[in-house]
Amino acid sequence: MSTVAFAAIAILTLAAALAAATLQKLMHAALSFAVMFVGISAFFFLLGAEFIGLVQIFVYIGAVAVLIVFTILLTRHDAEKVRGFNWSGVIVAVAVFAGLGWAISKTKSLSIVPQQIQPVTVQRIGELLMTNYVWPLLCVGVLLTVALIGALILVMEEKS
Amino acid sequence: MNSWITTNVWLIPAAPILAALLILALGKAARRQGAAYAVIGQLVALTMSIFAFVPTLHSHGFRSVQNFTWFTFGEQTLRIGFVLDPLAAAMLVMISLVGLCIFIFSVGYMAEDKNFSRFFAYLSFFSGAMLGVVIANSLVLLFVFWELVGLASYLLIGFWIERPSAAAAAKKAFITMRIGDMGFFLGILWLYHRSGTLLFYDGGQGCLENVGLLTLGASATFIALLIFCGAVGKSGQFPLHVWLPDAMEGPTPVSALIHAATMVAAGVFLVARVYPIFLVGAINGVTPSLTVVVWIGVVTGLMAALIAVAQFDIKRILAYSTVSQLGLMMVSLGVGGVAAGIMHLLAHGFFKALLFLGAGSVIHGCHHEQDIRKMGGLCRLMPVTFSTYAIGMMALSGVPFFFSGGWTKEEILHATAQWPRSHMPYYLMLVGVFLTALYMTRQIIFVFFGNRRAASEHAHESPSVMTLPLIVLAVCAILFSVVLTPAWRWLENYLTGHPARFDPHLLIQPMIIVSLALVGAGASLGIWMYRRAAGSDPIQQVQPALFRFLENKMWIDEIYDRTVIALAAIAARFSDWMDRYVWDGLVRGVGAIGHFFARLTSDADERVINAGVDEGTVGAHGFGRLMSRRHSGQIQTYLGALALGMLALVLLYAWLG
Amino acid sequence: MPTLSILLVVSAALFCIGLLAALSRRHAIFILIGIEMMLAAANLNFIAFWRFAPQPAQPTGVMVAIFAIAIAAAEAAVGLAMVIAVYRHFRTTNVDQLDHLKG
Amino acid sequence: MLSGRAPDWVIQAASSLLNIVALLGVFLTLFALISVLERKILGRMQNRYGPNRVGPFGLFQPVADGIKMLIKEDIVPARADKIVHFLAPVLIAATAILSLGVIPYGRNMTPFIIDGGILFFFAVGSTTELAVFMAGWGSNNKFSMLGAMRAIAQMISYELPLIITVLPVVMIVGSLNPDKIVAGQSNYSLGVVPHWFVFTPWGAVAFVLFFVSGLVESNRTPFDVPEGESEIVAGHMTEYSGFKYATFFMAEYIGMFAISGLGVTLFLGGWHAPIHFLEFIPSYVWFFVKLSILLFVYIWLRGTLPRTRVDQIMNFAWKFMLPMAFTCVIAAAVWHYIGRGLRGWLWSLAVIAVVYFTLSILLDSRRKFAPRTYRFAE
Repeated sequence: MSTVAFAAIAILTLAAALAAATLQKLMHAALSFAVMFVGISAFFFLLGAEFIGLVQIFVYIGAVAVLIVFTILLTRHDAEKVRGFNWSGVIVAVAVFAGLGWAISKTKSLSIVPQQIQPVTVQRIGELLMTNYVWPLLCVGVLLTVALIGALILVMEEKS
Repeated sequence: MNSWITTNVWLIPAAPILAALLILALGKAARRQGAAYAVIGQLVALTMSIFAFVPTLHSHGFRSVQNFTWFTFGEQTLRIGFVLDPLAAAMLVMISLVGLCIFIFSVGYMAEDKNFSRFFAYLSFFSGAMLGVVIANSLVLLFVFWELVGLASYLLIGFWIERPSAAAAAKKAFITMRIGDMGFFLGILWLYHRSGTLLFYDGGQGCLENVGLLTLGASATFIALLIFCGAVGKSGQFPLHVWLPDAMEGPTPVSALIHAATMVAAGVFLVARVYPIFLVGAINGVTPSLTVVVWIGVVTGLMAALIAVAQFDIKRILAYSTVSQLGLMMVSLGVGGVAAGIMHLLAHGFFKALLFLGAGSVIHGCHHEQDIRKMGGLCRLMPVTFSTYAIGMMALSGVPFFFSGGWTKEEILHATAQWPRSHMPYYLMLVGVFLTALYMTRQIIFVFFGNRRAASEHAHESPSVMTLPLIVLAVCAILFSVVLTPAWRWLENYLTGHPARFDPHLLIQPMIIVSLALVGAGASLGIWMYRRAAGSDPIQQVQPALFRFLENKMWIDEIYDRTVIALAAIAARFSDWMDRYVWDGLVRGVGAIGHFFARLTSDADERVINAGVDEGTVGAHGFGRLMSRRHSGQIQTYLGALALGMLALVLLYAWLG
Repeated sequence: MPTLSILLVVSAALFCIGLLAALSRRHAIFILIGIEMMLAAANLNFIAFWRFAPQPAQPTGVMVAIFAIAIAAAEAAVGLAMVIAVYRHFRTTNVDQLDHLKG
Repeated sequence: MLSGRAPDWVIQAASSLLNIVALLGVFLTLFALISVLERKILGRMQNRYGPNRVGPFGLFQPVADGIKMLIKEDIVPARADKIVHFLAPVLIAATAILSLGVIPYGRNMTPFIIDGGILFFFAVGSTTELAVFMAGWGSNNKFSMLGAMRAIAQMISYELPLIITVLPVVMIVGSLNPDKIVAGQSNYSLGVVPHWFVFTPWGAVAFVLFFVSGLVESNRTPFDVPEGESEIVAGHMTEYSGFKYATFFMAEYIGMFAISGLGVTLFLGGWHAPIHFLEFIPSYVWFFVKLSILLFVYIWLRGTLPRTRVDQIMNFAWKFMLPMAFTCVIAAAVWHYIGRGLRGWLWSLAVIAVVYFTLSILLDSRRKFAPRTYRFAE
């Protein structure tokens, strides 16, 4: 069951990713991008990290995808005009993939199957966030605030 | 309430600092509010200081310590803390009370200044930093506040930044103090290296407690001297005293705050605070480091008193008298009279603030004229200022029985006389006492008696917002003597932690006759010499060379100009020369070599391989184009290069592992 | 359940597709999409390594993934704001034309 | 039976299917019922009869409507993005139904038991925005696009207070699991006063804020600006007809059910009875009673309030709802740390009151919501 599920999710994710990277229409690419994140969340569910999966959907589909779509809309005059494809990028990407794949296949210690695991509960994550990771949490809070303000300032109308 | 303040003693400096931030936030327009916040902040600090003072009365040798960890790096933790003991409590009350008087005085004195609120922000900031110095229980925390005090004094001395002399004075003060602070900092580092802690008191583990002191050993002398460097800089001791008289460029309340009550006292306070380090390895109460302290104090005290005799600027006379008095305190600390030194410090805080504010009142009344030769006959015009000023003058001169300065000076002389190593400091100090009486009499005669001169024609008494602090301080200067008398050594016992007893027989001691005679002699000589002086100085007429020597502050500034500063200038010029000729020459030489080769190549190019030139340029051009295309300014190109670099890294790791 | 190496290959593929999007497309938004994909691939690796670690394991991988998501969100917000700002200024989102850094 | 022999995944699949079928059956029926009831109730409020021609009391009206919708022509604009245009209603309905899955309808009646159920609800719910956008963009129509933009703007703005008002409940219970949240409200004082969160000051305020945000999220009156027919035809649904339109319509209602169900779960004690001895009545009855009351309020509001203006909605969200939502979090913390007793009750009430009055003074509603002045139209 889970091998089948894994294969299905992997195919869905990679296909969506490829679509997001190559589709001509920007809007379609953005929507494929959202689908890809559903696939990644499914991976997370499969791997026992429910919370991360939900957060992933929440953040990426609820926020980032909408943001991207908005940006496309705000730069729409350009969205249909800017086309074209840089084939040298394909070569680089394929080369990187080949290198990574070779490195992974060469490493013997990676061909292991997972053991049984207690799924990590939300409560445990909350406890960790409030104890061991409280400083990173605060830093991320500051970062998000700064990003919010920074983004607002960036998109403010330029005074001419 | 009591225990509440002893555990939260940090609130005392926090109040003025908060006020300072608030005033700065309010901005320039909020003049009235700014002053109100500053005064309220100081009032809160005073109230809390008094609350903090109360529990230290209940038990003798009271000490409350609050330590906490500031940060941890590796195995080491840096801990800082606050301490409340009689020394700190007495200083807190004195600083906040005198500070409050000065704040209120400033409301009147600075009323017309355009940067009124900024002034109060600085004042509050200064006051908070100074209160912080007093309650710090760690050398590093003390150093932080110490530097904040330095910064605040820089800002305040240079408050009238548009005057070049004020800016120069501020810079001078800052740099001179930095020289001392460099030594102080080295001392801190050395102390930390030896004892591993910078806390003063830490339940027996602090650097001033037995365990800490034992680890110091022979290096204690050097550590003590290095720390003393900081005190020398801040307290204006010889040879770093030069900034203090120049700092009179600041507004008069600033002079009062910095040079009377608080900042210059910080040096004395510092020595008293780390006194156990000075005492390590003491034989009969004498150590090499303390001997240095004594002689520095003696030299400073005498030299400043001599210079003060020949000054004409009303504030400069007071400044030199401050330097002289600080020398006296240092002597007291050096010979073992810690309590006497601190008592004199507290008493001096009151009467010197009184004198400075009185001088401020005079300057205000004389329309910002500071030359005493142009004043005169003010005693009728400014009765309140005159009477309070006279009280301050008598306290400073050391008139016994009624004035606080008299008793404390007596204590110091007493302690100095008993110093086992030499009697010389005692005799020199007596000369200093005599000179003090002389120059104060001179000043008061010039300013308040005789005929009215240019500046005093239209003088007027200051408003009550300025005279009220004067009266308060004058009352303090007199009443303070009650707790200082030898018959009832309440303050001394409070500071040293013994119960006080009342013994009227000790009221009159033989040594008091000596100082009474000296003060009387000084004052009489002053009256005799200056009574007919009308705008000129009799010494100047009799001994012009000596007078010029003193008037020009013994040419110490000039000596510094010729030596230290000249040396720095030479070093700078040398560096400039090195840069200009040696390094530049090297570069030019390399350039010339390159040039030579270039010429060679060009010749070869032109003459030898003229045929291959076309081919070569085409190739070079092509390569340049290729490289230039790599640097296309396009993000994707860079990203691709990044990815390839990462790929190379991955392959390298996979290949190695 | 598949082995770790297969999972890693999938995430490597995802990463490379992200790289492809970032390198090959002319529109600035694609670069952002590509970067987000690469971050997601990295997240997948974190979770995978956590899942395949000897048990019981500290959920460090999960925590890192949480922070990575938060930071990626911030990055997306600022990045898209920059795209809009750049569009307003240069009237284009074609990265080929944005070469003011050209040496 | 065979269950002992059947492989695990068969059982899983079967139970999931059963859940889904039950959910769909119940809520589609409820949708049909509510759609006709709404019209009848609105009719009452407007002093007229509602639908009363089809079947007894007009109860078969939805059947007739359904048939009409099904057989209507499905128009797709020529310039539309066909795929996106088609996917939008599918996605919106799917997410709406999915979010129903984590709500506990009764004792042991939670379809999908997920540790982070509340998070799941919002994660899935946030997808709605994308679907709305797809509808607006895919139609290639100015009104659709404007409607979608309005909808997304207000949904994003109100998602923040919606989620933040849930936080205090999650904080107090210490779990994102809806079952545990219901269990956290299962006690009674004296057997008559249930420990529902709505009976605490922070809970009451959070519930009101939650309800208002829910109104916005489901685009109901008075916040139905995105489909305000007097301004932009029908918003993002302009170019939809036939069954696709019906799907949108259904998704909207199901979203309303879901948000009301979550409100019942979070604040109104879930499936618990209001009085202890009434617990013998089946738990799902209580749930649906509470749900029906909330739905009635929705309809009631629709019949009562006029539509708000776009800028008013946005101002209200950012300047009032958001600060108040944060206040709820703080008030809940105060309530918890003072000991969850009467003292905590009063203190948290004080916190809320202070913030409320401060906000009202700062916002000075008289000035902000004064009659509109026209600069050009006079």
